[in-house]
Amino acid sequence: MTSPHQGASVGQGSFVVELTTFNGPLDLLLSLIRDEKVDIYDIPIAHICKQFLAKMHELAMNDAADYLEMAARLLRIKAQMLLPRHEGEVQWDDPRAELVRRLLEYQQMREVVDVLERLGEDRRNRFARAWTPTLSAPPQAPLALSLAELLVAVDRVIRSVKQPGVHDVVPRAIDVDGAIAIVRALLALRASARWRDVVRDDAEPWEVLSALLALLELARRSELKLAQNRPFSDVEIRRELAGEAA
Amino acid sequence: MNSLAKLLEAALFASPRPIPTDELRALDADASKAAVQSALDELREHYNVDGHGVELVEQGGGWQVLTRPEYTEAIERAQMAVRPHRLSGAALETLAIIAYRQPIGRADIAEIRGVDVGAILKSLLERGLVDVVARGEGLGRPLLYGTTPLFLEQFALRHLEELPRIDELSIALRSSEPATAPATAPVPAVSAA
Amino acid sequence: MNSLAKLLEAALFASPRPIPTDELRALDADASKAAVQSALDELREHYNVDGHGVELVEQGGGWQVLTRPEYTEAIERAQMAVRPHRLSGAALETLAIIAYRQPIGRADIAEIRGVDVGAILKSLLERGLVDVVARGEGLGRPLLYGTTPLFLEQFALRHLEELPRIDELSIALRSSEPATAPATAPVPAVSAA
Repeated sequence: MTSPHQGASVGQGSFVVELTTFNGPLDLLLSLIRDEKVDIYDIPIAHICKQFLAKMHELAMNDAADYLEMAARLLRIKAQMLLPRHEGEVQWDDPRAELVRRLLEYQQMREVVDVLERLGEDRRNRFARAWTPTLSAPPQAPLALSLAELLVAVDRVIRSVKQPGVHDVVPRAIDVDGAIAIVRALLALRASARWRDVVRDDAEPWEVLSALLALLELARRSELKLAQNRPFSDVEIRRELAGEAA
Repeated sequence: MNSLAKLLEAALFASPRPIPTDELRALDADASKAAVQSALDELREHYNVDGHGVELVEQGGGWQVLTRPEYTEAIERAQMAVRPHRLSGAALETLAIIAYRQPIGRADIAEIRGVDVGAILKSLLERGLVDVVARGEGLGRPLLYGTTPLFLEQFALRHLEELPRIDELSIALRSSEPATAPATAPVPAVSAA
Repeated sequence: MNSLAKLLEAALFASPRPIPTDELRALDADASKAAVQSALDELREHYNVDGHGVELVEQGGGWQVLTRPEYTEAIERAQMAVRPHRLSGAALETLAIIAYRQPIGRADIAEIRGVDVGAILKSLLERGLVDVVARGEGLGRPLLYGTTPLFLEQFALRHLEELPRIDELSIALRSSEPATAPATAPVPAVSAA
């Protein structure tokens, strides 16, 4: 079967919970759209958003930054859909348009994956020659190298070295708004969270910085409360008000 | 078989990788392109008609002798050869995007997949299925990735154009103008489930 | 050929080492020792009588299908004549690090690249682009690598000082063509851009 989902069933009381792993938030979203049999061009965003949050909760995603970002996006679209539309307003930019485009693009790619999976499986079932002769020393074909190629490689090395001071390029500007959206989505799911729920272990410096500024900003707006029980212990992030996300 | 066909067979048996037609021609300076092609045809025909455990296939930018699939199970059971691991769904997604959009940078791949792809890119690079093919413009001049000849070989493709064209996929991108979307728009299956 | 002979051919082709007769029996639980022996005879006979570029030989404690010796010279010559090889992106990066930081040890190169470079170093050594030029201080007195005269020749440099200084690099890069073009023709993009 070509499904990317490795399903395993676990009995829980009288019903069965399907433990599924998804290849990312778009995969989960598409699966919901399919299961709920809704029109991809007219997604009932409030309903799907609720389902998405429920599924995230159910799957207890640990490294869920990507999912949180999607949750934040859905919540934002949901809010935009509620904005009053004025009669006679010709131009209405559907806030879902970008999401639909991404979903279709992703779905198209899934179709290619099915093709690759079939082709790859065919090839896996054939062996190539394994034994190769140790004739004389295998002749080395002449090398085709240009100085430009070498220099590009030098440049690549310089840029890949993660050493402060080697170069001062900031790879990405910090994104406080994005981080705020993630924190809000997180607190829409549960009453409290910890620092490492907000920032992945392997987060880039700009992500750490963004998250930090977001927490401080939300604390300032009294949307959450930060607490640290002991010095150096994990910072606890508690929902202070029913945030707009919930 | 004629002597050119025998020479080609010898060379193909000596190589674990597909041999490009150019290289096959270099085996015999006197052989015309047509003669090489007809010798390849003869060899392929011989394997098919005469009943062999191997066959000649054109893929990965060249010609390769491979075992027939019906013997794979027995060979693996007898532990004489092992099949490579299957690629994960995430790795296949990343490969699909790179195959169609190359040269493409990590950020753009992540945008389409909706998740970060750093670790998967690294493993695809290590397996030799993709490589850095250029640098992008703009901040930090990001590395751009493309597929390798080994990618073609591992997916039994002669060239990239053998992948379905975008307009041949059942889901071609439509304008997502909500007004024009018919209420009855079919909900396409994500994957056969 | 009978089906057991075909199975044997496939297994001998796919196996990285010679297979003893006893082990060949593991391929087919129903096959007697005599049946395996007669299938081997049939395969050898087929290769000999029908005119093939390969032959069945018993050596190294088992059976192998090998290229006939009369073709090896042509195959070696053709490999020499083939299109020149390109270095992978990873090999180029390693070479670049050695060029600019020589003499440098394997651990330091690995430190900069973030991955082990043993296999790549070996192939650069084999190609004669780098060589051991000194021993380092400290634990185990590590081998230190530097570039060779062949390296200079390869890049048409008279001496190492002709390499641009690091701070001149961005200018040098801007004036040079994109290094490695994608090996394969681009296909239509996934998104209707």
